[in-house]
This record gives sequence, structure tokens and C-alpha cells, in this order.
Amino acid sequence: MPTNSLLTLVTFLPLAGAFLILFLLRDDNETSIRNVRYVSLWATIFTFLLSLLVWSNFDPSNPGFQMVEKHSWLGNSINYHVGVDGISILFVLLTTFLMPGCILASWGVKTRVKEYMIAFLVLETLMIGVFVSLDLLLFYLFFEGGLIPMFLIIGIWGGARRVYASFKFFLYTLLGSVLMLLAMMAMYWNAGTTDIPTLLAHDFPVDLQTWLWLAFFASFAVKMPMWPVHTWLPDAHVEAPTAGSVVLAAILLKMGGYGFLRFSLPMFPAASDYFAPLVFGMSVIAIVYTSLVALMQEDMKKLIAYSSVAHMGFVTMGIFTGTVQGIEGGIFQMVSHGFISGALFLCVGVVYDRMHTREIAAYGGLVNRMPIYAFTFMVFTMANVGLPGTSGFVGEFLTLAGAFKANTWVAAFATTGVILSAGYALWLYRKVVFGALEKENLKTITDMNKREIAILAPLIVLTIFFGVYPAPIIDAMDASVTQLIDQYQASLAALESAGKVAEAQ
Amino acid sequence: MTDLTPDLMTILPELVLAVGAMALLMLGVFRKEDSFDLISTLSLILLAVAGGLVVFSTQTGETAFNGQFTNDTFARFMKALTIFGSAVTVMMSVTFMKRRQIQRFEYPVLVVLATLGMCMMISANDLVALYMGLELQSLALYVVAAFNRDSVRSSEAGLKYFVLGALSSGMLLYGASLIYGFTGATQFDAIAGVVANGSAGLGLLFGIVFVVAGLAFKVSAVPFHMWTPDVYEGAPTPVTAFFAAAPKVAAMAIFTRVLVEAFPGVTSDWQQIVVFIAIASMVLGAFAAIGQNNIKRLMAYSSIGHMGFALVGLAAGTAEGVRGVIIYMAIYMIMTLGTFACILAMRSKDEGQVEDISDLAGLARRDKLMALVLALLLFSLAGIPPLAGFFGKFFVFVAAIKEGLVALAVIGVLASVVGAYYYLRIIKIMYLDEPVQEFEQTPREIRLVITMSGVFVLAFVLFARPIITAAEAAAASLF
Amino acid sequence: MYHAIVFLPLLGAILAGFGGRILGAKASSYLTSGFLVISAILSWVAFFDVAIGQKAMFTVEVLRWVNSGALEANWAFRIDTLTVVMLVVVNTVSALVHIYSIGYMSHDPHQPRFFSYLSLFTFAMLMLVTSDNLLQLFFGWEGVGLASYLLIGFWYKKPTACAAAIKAFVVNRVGDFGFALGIFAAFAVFGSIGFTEVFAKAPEQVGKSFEFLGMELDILTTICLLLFMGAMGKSAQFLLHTWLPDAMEGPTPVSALIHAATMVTAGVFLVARCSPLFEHAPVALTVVTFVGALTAFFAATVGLVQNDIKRVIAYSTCSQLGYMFAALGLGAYGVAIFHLFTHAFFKALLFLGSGSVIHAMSDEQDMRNMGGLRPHLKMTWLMMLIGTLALTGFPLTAGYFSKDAIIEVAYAGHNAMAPFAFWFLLIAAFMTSFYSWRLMFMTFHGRPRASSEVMSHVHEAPISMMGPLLILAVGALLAGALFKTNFIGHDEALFWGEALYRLPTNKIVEEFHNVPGWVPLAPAVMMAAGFALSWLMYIRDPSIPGRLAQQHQPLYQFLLNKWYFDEIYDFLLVRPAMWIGRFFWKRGDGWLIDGFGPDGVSARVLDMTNRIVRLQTGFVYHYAFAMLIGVAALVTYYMFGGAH
Amino acid sequence: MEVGLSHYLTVAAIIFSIGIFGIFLNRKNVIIILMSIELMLLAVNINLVAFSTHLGDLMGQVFALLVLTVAAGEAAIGLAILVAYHRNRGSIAVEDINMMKG
Repeated sequence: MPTNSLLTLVTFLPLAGAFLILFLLRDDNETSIRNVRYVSLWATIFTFLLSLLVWSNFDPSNPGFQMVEKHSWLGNSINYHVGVDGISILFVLLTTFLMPGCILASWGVKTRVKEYMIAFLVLETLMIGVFVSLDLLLFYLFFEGGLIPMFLIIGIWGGARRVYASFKFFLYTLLGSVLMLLAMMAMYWNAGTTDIPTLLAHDFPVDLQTWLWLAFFASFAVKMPMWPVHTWLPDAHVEAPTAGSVVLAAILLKMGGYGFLRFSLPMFPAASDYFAPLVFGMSVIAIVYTSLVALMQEDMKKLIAYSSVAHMGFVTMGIFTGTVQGIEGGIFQMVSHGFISGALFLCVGVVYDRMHTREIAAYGGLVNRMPIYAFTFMVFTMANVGLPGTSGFVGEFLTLAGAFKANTWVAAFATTGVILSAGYALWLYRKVVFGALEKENLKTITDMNKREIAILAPLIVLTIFFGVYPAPIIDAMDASVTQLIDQYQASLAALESAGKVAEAQ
Repeated sequence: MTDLTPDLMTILPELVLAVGAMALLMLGVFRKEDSFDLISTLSLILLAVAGGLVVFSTQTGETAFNGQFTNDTFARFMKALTIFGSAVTVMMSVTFMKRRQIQRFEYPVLVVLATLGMCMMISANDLVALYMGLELQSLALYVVAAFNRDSVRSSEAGLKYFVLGALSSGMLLYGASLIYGFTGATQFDAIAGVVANGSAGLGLLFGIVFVVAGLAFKVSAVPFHMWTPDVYEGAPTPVTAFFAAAPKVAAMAIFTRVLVEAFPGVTSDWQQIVVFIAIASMVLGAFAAIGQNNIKRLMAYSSIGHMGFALVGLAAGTAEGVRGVIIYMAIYMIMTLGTFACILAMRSKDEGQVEDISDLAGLARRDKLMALVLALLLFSLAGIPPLAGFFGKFFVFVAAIKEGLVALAVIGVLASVVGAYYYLRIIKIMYLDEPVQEFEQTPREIRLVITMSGVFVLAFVLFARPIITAAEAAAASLF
Repeated sequence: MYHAIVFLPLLGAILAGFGGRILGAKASSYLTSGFLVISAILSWVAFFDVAIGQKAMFTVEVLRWVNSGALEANWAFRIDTLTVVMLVVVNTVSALVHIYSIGYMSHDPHQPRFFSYLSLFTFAMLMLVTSDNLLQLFFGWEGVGLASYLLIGFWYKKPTACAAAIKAFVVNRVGDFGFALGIFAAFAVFGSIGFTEVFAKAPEQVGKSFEFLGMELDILTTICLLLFMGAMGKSAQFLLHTWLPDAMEGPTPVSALIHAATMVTAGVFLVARCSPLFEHAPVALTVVTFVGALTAFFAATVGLVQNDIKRVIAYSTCSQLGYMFAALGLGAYGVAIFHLFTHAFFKALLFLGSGSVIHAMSDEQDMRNMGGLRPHLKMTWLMMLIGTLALTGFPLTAGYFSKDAIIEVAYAGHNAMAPFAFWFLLIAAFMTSFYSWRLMFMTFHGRPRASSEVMSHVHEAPISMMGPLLILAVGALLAGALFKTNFIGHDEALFWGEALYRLPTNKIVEEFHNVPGWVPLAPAVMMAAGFALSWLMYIRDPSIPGRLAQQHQPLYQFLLNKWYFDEIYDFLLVRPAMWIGRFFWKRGDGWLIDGFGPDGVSARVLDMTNRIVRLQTGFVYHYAFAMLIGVAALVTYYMFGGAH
Repeated sequence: MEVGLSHYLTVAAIIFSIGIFGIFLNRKNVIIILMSIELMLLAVNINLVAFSTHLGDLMGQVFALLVLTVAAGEAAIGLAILVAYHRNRGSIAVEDINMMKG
């Protein structure tokens, strides 16, 4: 294994940027604020470029972990161990790709810019860390540490009910993950290590698996979020500043799905198989229920938040089908949802920055004065609806195709989400963009400026590109996913035969 | 006439403290003019020397005075910690005491004497020695609690602490007498030898219960915690800081030693007691703290909760458990000192020293550094990774899980979530609310403490290794 | 060549869409129209090369698309007779509509957007007809849906237009729900969604059954019905037809292109394309027949009483599509496609004609305010006349060959629904001729009912609009006669080749050629009767309709309100959905989950806190008591054998 | 009858309980509390001495002596604090010692 320290660099570069801001740019005058903005922008951009380097060194044909790095850390076989495989690298890239956009989107932040940027840079480090870490404890550190900056971002720069939202977000997710921590400890004693690759090979006793699975589920289900533990999401989204919502929807939610793929499925196959119906049930309810709720929303961000829950429902459903299509679809859905929901929140941010309201009723007929905006919003609305040719479609289609194999009921109910999503997305678009421009205060609204275009244009390109040519993503993950599924099926088969033997005696 | 030199060499640090304390007392008495600064400085030096002697002492695992006094790795680690804690509190006290017009030279001396008592206690290998050390510490603490003798609150705190402390030591003694009676020994290893057979008689169990009660009082574990909030609130803030740091470590140390060294045979019996008080402490600490407005009172409940977490490690009763306890106490002490440094810095321009949480409103606008560190400390106290506090919890729970104490662990983590709420509340007030108070310039030494503790909780994740290995060695020396 | 055919429109759309500002209105409209003309010509070339030249089916690979495990769907063109026929229809009509629109939309400020949408639609439609797997078909399917959504809502300032646009998209989605499930089922059963593989494996699955939604169902029947559900949505068949009339909110050229000639026929194309599946699923075919016949009848009845000129034609489209499905259901795929082919011409002609009428009447669409236009719009009148003749199946016009053929097929057909279909279609033919002539009379004949100043503006359309009409008129007259032999005559087997599959037992084509003599006459009679009746009611004695309406008020209202479908759906589906959504939001999330989840818990925690804090009384003796209790508790615990 | 260990222990237990009850039953005067504490220590001493004679081991009596001395010191400090408190509060009634609560 080549042990260059590229991943570490990618992970901690933003943190370095944060320290730079913390120590070098002391005073609060206008110029230093500008410098703060640019430092953080460049930090994220460099991180992205570095991550492209990771991408270029990545060998998609190799299902295992690559660019692995291992240093002793706490002793007792708890090490600093990082690496990427076909699944995690996608999320790393997603993160590094979106962050510059988030920084740009925050250009308008006026209050306490320093703290704001520091929070975001720290957050980026923690997010990347989640995806690259190959040690349980390390994973938990990053996974949980993310709460701190996010809490501050929502709490300080958020909207009216920001305190309620930030507390709800923090405590809810914390509650979920402490149980996971205990489960990790149990795994540590059972397997004698916290090294993820080793644990992937280790097979846990079936009865233990059940408990571990539940504990991990508690954490990831909240993070995902799955029905019925989703209610923190709308509040958090609505109150968070634009960039905060983007990060939340585009990346933080994905940690749940990533966790399922990294831990639940491969480490506790028996339990995953046993609980799959439960997950299906929850996913389907999530899709239908939240889509219906989305139909009735009066707040743009809330509507998008609920639609995110619905889309995450497709992901969980796909993952636990245990089929190639299901899992690859789930991953693809997560990545594309990263682009789409992020972009949608950015779109909301564009008008929010101008009108300072998210009330759908406060808008209407924007197309008359904002053609570019109308086009952009249209693209992402359609992607959200899952129109073929946009990346939103591929994921949905694959997950459903996988689900149909597993259980036709699930597939049928989940597919109704396709109808409902069209309903609420188009309704939103019509209310906001179409119609005559009657509201007085909208008469002077201006179209997207260069910065906003610069943020959204790449997202449009990627959304459509991956909709037409998803091969790069699918090829990257294919090897790893195939291996994952082979092991999953193998261990299930082993259990099967073991059960038979037991019956025989 | 046997040669005492080796024994004296073993207790050298204590010796230094004792002699030094008396010398300082004399000095203070015979110097007419106000000698607070001088004595403080000297006692700091004294503590430093003692600490140095503990850390760099060449002889480990040696017992003195026919095994009454042991100086094993565990003792040395805990002593070093305690002395460090005392030293820091003395340092933090100076300015405060002056501002409050209570800069009397007895204070540092009393702290030194208390520290001496703690060291005795930590090293005690015999019920008698334990009692002597405990009392020496307690008596000194009673006094410092009531140190601001013109303040009714302070003296009330002292009185409450005294009454209940006396009660608790009475219980401890009663328990000790029972243990002595039913085992015929007062030395831990001897007791261990007698009860090795694995089952303790009812009388002995009573003895254990009473002793545990006495010790639980010192670590302020539920239901023996009632004094804590009042005393913390009433005593002068530096004293509170002192209470929250060093004595807790010492008491937890002796608690651990008694149970692990004297009653290894009946672990299953005392384990249940510890589990009970651990759960009670964690839960009560978490819940009661939410209702507080006075930050010192809040810290009292928070420390109750933290003692509960530390006891989780003890409940495991294994080497991992003890390691957990040691790490937890080390981290806890530094976090507490940092937090109290921040509380000491809460001196508003118009109202003087303030203690209400609401006085922190908008701190992040006025004093970025202090707000940042305090936020870090609070997150760390809440046990959020990657800050130090998380590792403390991690090591105690990991031990509990290994011993299959799942229910305990689950209740513990849930309590920690509830507890997170009130820490968050403070952070919210600092960062989200609008400023009301303007604070005075923080004294240098306090600023230093704040910064150092902030650095510690941040950097622990990187440099945890040596502390953990040291703790492991210390824990090993008890088994 | 095929790349050019398919991608020129896309190129046009992109250029017009993004470059519209720079190019300006004229340039972008000419550009797109130019591209369309080119690809139209090319597709005729392809038609003669493949269909007439009887080339075997071949595919053109373009790009990888979704490949995940066994599921492989790539961008590729499947070229066979069916494809090229569709190519011809789509591109020809599209090109003409483009040209027509240059004149029609000349006053509109958003021409580049309009033309880019039109071209985008054409591209999507071409992807649909050229697809070689179900997924690409679905892409085109939804793509045309998008384009139609955009074009219906083109005048976004009109609330009705926006509503209609959304309605069209959502109702289509309902169909697509079935379509998607069909695709999943196909993948689950055949392990592939490429046409070649699926069709090859279809025979193996005959008679086998699988578990679907808890029921044990015949595989092929299920798949076919699911796919057909999609077709029903797209082709506005009974139950899913409600969007089509509303879609008339869009500009008239759009109605001509999308809602008459091409998009709505996608369903027909789908069934024809999947003939290898349907042939093995007789039950499904029966259903198709039934739905087709019913739609033909139902739409015609509604068409009788509509007053909006475009809605009349819309319902007639609906009805004609019903004819096609009936034919498909009876296994006469060639006949259906033939009707699709001819219908494209005369229906587009009718729409564009009505378009120029509306244009002339300065955007008046209500026929009750027209009348007596013939002197002013001779040319248009002529065109409309030809269209009407073709539609009603006047001998030797296009409709005569295709429509009557379908009725004969219905007579000769075997499945259970054939007789039913025959009679329904026959009656529908009568009504068709009635409402078509009604339209002619109300619009062009009788006394002018429009205000004089409107009449003063009435003017013949410019040449750019007349040109396309002429070409279409030619098609409407001759398309039937010219291609009869190929599509449904002797050469049909050679003509279609592998494109359409019929079981060896399916002899329908031979059979319908030799049906009893009265059968071919029946439609002609019906047409004549319809003409006579409408002449009576609208020329001879215009007061009759009013009186009839008075006498049969309920029936009249029932028809006028399109059998109350919109109201029923609103009551059964839309309102409940809204209500449930609100319920889930307020009660479900707000009251239940939050109430008993986070908010409830935190409230309980606070209660708990208050209780605990009250324990801390501040009295020393209470504290001491607490300690004692603690000890006592532990002691008793041990005394009563808690320990061991 | 012959007085044995158990009798001593019983007496000690009774005295100890009296001491404890004295602490939390009396509402009046802190001095009483101090006396109760002395009672408890006394009971402990009885225990220790009784045990040490019973076991024939001197340690217990040594312990008892130490306890006595410490008790003296404890009482002294207790009284000192009490005096200070009285100076501030003007009362040493136990009910009055509740400025801080909650």
C-alpha cells in the first residue's frame, strides 16, 4: 500500500485555514474581513484540488481501501487509520466540491464573519474525516464533532427560532449517537480492535449483531433522517443560514447512509437482513408521508427539507435491498441529492437574500424579472422531481428497480412518491416563479449576479452531466459495492446453512 | 530502635508539606505586616517542590511504617494530580482574595495542610491512616469554606459542610470499626486476606456500606451530595474551585483504593453499591443542574454528575475501570479548573464579582478568547468529541461495557445527553444573546489558566497517549 | 445520419434557448425551423431506405448510460420500420409547425424560448421513438412530458395555463407510475430492459406467474397492463384523459404538434413497439381494446357539445386515439400505426387551421362568437374542409382508409371485446362526423356572431402559415391512398418486417380485408348521417340545439361538464391528498411525533428538574436525613438478601 | 448474666443511632448537633475498644485514642465556625441556616 499522506492533507487543510484565520487575522476592520473571506475560499478550493488528486490516484478496479495511512494513536489497537474506497471517495469529493460554493454563498454574511468562516472550515475537516476514517473511534470523533460547528452555525447565524432549532438538532443527533458509541465499545471488546477493515472481516455473534445493529440504527436513522425521527430536520433547515442548509442537506444527511453502508450492512449482515422489512416500512412511510406533508408547506425551505426526507427514504430503501441496483442507486441518489438539494437551498437563498422571507406566498412571477434564476430553479426542480436526464432520476430508478426485486409492495408505494414529488415541486415552482408579477416589493428584484451564477452553474452542469452519463460515479463505486454485496450474501448463506445444521441436530 | 530513614524517605513529599506548612504558619504569625503575597508565593513553591518530589521520586511501590503507608504508582499519579490542582487554585486565588479584602495568610497555609491531608489519604494503606488523612483534609476544608468570615453565606457554607462532614466521618468511623471488628485487621491487604474467601458476612457488609457512605460524601455522590450545591455557592469562588478540583481527586483515589485493595474478594457485593450511587449521581446531576441560575451552583451539580461518571469506571472494578477513573479524574480536574478560572474572570465593571449565568450574555462579543475557551470547556464537560471530556467518558464506559454493565452504561450516556442541555444553555447565552455586562480586565494568572485549559481540552486528542499509558501503569499497581 | 436526425433539434433548442438573446427572435426561429426541415428530409430518406427498402432492424450505439450490475441501458437508436415511420411523422409535422409558428408567434415577445421548447420537444420525441430499451423510452416519455409542461405553461402569466401545465405533468406521472413499475417488473423477470433481450425471452414466460402486491399474477399480462397504464396517461385514454382538453391553454401550434400529431400517440407507439409482449398477453389486449373503444365513444360524446373550437378538436383527438388503441387491442398493430400516420396529418391540419381562425379572430376561441367566416377566410375554410373530410372518413381521403379499416378490424376481431368495440366505434364515427361538421358550420357558416369590430380585423393568415397548411392538406388527402398497400395492404408483412410481431395464429389483417360487404359501408353511412344531422341543426334550423339542450338538461350538462371527471377527481384524490398532508403535518409531525418526542421529553425533563430541585431545601437536617436514608436503603438492601 | 461483645455492640449501635437522630430531629440549636456528633464518635470508640479486647489486638484502642484527639480538634473547629456564623446571622437556630437552597 502506498502510504503517502494525501488524505490527511485533504482532511486537515481546511482546519489549517481556520487556524490561519484565528491567529493571523486578528482585527475586525473591513480589509481583514475581506481577507478572511478569501482565505477561507482559497482553503476550500485548494482542498478541492487536492481531492481531485486523490481521485486521480484512485484505482476503481480495486475494491479495497486505498491511499491508506496508519499511525499509532491511543494505543490498545486504537490507531489513526484513514483510507478511501469506491464508496467513501465519492462523498469526500462531494464535500470538497460543495464547500467553495458554500463559502461563496456566504459572501453576504455581515455579522461575525471570522467565527462563521472558522466554523465552516472546521466543519469541512470533520465531514471529510467521517468519510475517510477507518477506525471506529476516529470515525466517532469526526461524526460527533460535526455537531459543534453546526450547532453554532444554526444557533448564531440562524433565523428567528434558531435557538429551538439548534438545540433540537444537537440533542436529537447526540442522543442517537451515544448509543452507537456504546455499541462501538461492545464491538471493541468482541473483536479486540476498532480497526474498521479488521471489523469488516470479523463476524459478530448473531444475537450481539441485533443489539449492535439497533444501536447504530438509532444514530444513523436520526442523522439520515428517517421517519419518525425526522422532525429535527425541517426546523434545522428552516432556521439555518443558506450555506448551513446546503451543508446539512448535501453532506451531513449522507453520513447516515454512509454509516449504513460502512457498518450496518457489512458488519451485521444477519441483523440487517432481519431488520430489512422494518427499514423498508420506515422508508416507504417516509416517502409517502413526507411527500404529502411537503404538499402543504408554506415555507420554501421547509418544503425542500421535507422532500429531502422523502429522497433519503429512497436511499435507505435501496441500501437494505441488498441488491446491486439498490445499493448503487442509493449511493448515486445520495451524491445527486447532494447536488440537487444543495442547489435548491442555494436557489432559496438567492431570493431570500433579496426579499428576506421564505414565505412562498410572498413571491410569484419572478420569471418576469429573473429569467436566469427561473431557468436554474427549473432545472433543479425537475431534477428534484426525478426527471430522466437529470442525476435525480438515475438514483431513484435504480433504488426502485432494486426494491422491486426485494418486495413489490415497497416498490409500488415508493413509486407513488414519483407522483407526489411532481405535485409539490411543480406547485412550488409555479407559486414562486410563474404567474404575473403583482407584488409591489418584487417589482425591483434583480436577477442572479455573477457570484450566484458562479456557484450554481457548476451544479447545473453536473446535475445534467451525471444524468446523461452517470458512468463515472457508478464505475468508481462498482467494485467496492460488488465486494460488499458478495460478502453480505455469503455471510447470509453461511447463516442459512448454519441454521439448517442446527435444525438437523 | 529501628532505622526510620527509609520510611521517612518514602513520605518525603508529605514531610516537606507538613514542615513547610508549619514554617509558613510561623512566618505568617511573626511577620507583622500583611504577608499574604509572600506566603502565597512560598506555598506555591512548597507545593511545587512536593509535586516535584512525588513525580521524580525514585522509589515506587514501597510501603512505610509497617505497611500503613504506601507509595505505589497509583498514589504517586493521584498525588501529583492533587498537588497540581491545589497549586493552581492557590495561584488563582491571589487576586480574588485581595479584591475581596480577605487576603489573610492562613488561606494558602490551610490549602497546603489540606493538600497534605489528601496526600496522606491517597497513600493510606490502613483504616487508621485513612481516617487521619481524611480528617486533616476535612478540618482544613471546613475552615476555608467559611474563610470569608464576614459573609453570612460563606459561614453558612462552612457550617453546613462541617455538620454534614462530621456526620459522614462518623459514619465512616463506625464502618471502619465494624470492619475492624469482623476482620480483626485495619490494614487493607490484611483485610483483603481475610475476606478473600469471596463472601462477606452481614456485619462486614454493614461496615463496607458505612465506609462507602463516608467516602461517597467526600466525592459528593448521591445521596450524600446534599452539601455540595450550598457549599459551592456559599464559599468564596477560589475555594469552590479548590473544592471542585483537588479534594475530589483525592477522595476518588482513596475510594478506589479502599474498595479495590481491601475488598477485592467481595467485588460483586460493593459493585452493587457503586452502581447504585453512580446512577443516582449521574441522573440527579444532569437533571438538577438544568434548574440553576447561579453558575457556581450549576458547577456543583455538574461535578456531582461527573463523579457519577467516574464511579461508573469504579463500578467495573477492573484494571480498565480504574484506568478509566484515573483518566476521568485527571481530565475532569483540568476542565473544572479552567471553568472556574472563567468564573473568577466574571468580574463586572459595576457590580463586582457576578455569579449568574445570565451575566455571561454576549460574552462572545466582548472577550472572544474567554468565550471560545469556556465554550470548549463546556462542550468538553458535556463529553462531545474530539475534546478531552469525551475521552474521560469513553474510558469509563468502555470498562463498564466490558464488565457487562450495559444498563449502567445506557443510563449513563442518556444522562450525559440530558446534561449536555445545560452546558449548551450556557454556550447559547454566551454566543447567541446580547451583551449586558462589561467585564473587567482579567488578571494575568487567570488568563494563563484559561488558555492552558483550553489548549489542553483541544490538544488532548493528539497527546493522549502518555497520559493513558501512565494511567494504565497506575491502575496496574492496584492489582 | 440518424445522429443528425435526432440531435439537430437538440442543437437548435440549445442555441435558441441560450443564444436567444444574442441571436434575436427571427434568427432563432429560422435556425430551429431550418434544423427541423433538414432532419425531416433526412427522416424521409431514412423512411424510403429502411421501410420501403425493407432493411432489417439495426441499432446505432451512442453512449453508455445506466449500467449497474445486470441492469444495462445505453443511449442507442433502434432503427426499424416502426421507428422510421414515427420519425417521418414527428419530424414532418414538427418542421411544419415550426414554420407555421414563425407567422403565428410573430407578435410574441418570447419567440426564442418558444422555438427552443418546440425543438426540445421534438428531440425528446425522437429519443422516444428511436429508443432500443425501456429506459431510454422512459427518458423520451418524460422528456416530452417536460416539453409539453413548458409549452402548455408558455404563457405563464395566465393562471389557467400554469394550472393546466401542472395538471398535464402530474396526470402523466400517474400513468408513468404504472409504466415505471412495468419497467421494474420487466427487469425483475427478464433481467434486462433492452427490447431485443426482453422480446427474445418473452415466449419463455408465457403462462408463468409471479407474486405482485400479494397477488399471484400472470407475468406478461401484468407487465403489459402496467406499461399500458403509462400509455393511457400519455395518450389521454379514458380515466387519464382529463389533462388533454385543459392542455389547449397552450399556443395552438403546440396543440397541433404535441396534443394531436405526436406526443399523444406515444402510447400507441409504445404498445406497437411492445407487440411481442402484448401478443402473448391476450387478457391485456382485451383490456386495451375495451379502453380504446370506450375512449373513442366517451370523447366523441363530450365533443358533441363543446363550444371551444380547440377543445372540440382535442376531444376528437382523444376519440381518434381510442380508435388506434382498439385496433392495437385486436392485434392489428399495422392498422393502428397507419391511422396514427394519417391522423397526424389531418389533425395537425385541423388544429393549425383553427389556429389561423383564432389568429384571425384576434384570439377568440368560442365558436358561439364566430360564424360566417367563410367569405373572409376562404383558404382556411378550404383547409379545414379537407381536414374535416379526412377526419370523418370521406371516401379516398386519408381517414377513409385508416379509420374505416379499424372499424372493419373491430368487426373481424376475435377477442371478447371485439363486438362491443365495433358498435362503439361505429357510433363514435357518427358522432365524429356530427361534431366535425358542427365545428365547420358554427365557425364558417351562418350569420357572424362576432362583434363588428372584430370582424373588421378578420384577415387571411400570412403565407408562412398557409404553406404548412397546404402541405398537410396534401397529406390529409393522399397519405391514405399512397401508403395503404404498405401499411395494411398486401406488402404489409414485408413493410413492417420484424418491427411489429404477430403470433402465427393472428390472421387479423387478412381477415378484415374480407368482411361482409355492409361493414365497409357502415362508416360511410354514419358519416353521411352525422353530416345531415349537423346540417339540420346548425344550418337549417339553428334553434334546435338550444331546444334540445333545454329538453335534456341533465344529459346536456353531463356532456358539457365532460362526465364530471374533473370534479370527481378533485373530490376523490386532490382534496384528500391535501387534507392528509395537512393532517400528517400538523397532527402527525406537530402533535404526535414532536409532542411525544423531543418537545414532550424536554417538557418532562423540566418537570423532573423542578421536583429534584425542590428536594434541596437548604435545611441541614434534611440533608442529614437524606444521607441516613441512603445508608438505610443500602443496609436493608443487604439485610434482605439483595446481595446474594 | 455475663456481658459479652454483642451487648457492647448493641449499646454502641443505640448510641450511634441516638447521635444520628439527634442531628436531623433537632430543629433548635446547632450546639445539640455538635453534641450528637460527639455521641456518634463515642459509639465508635465503644465499638473499637470492645472489638480490640474481643480480638485481643491493640490496634483498636490505638484507633480509639486517635479518634478522641481528632474529635477534640473537630469540636474546636466546629465551635469556631459556629461563632463566626452567629456573628453574621445573629442566630444559631438550625431552621435559620437555609439561605442557600434549590
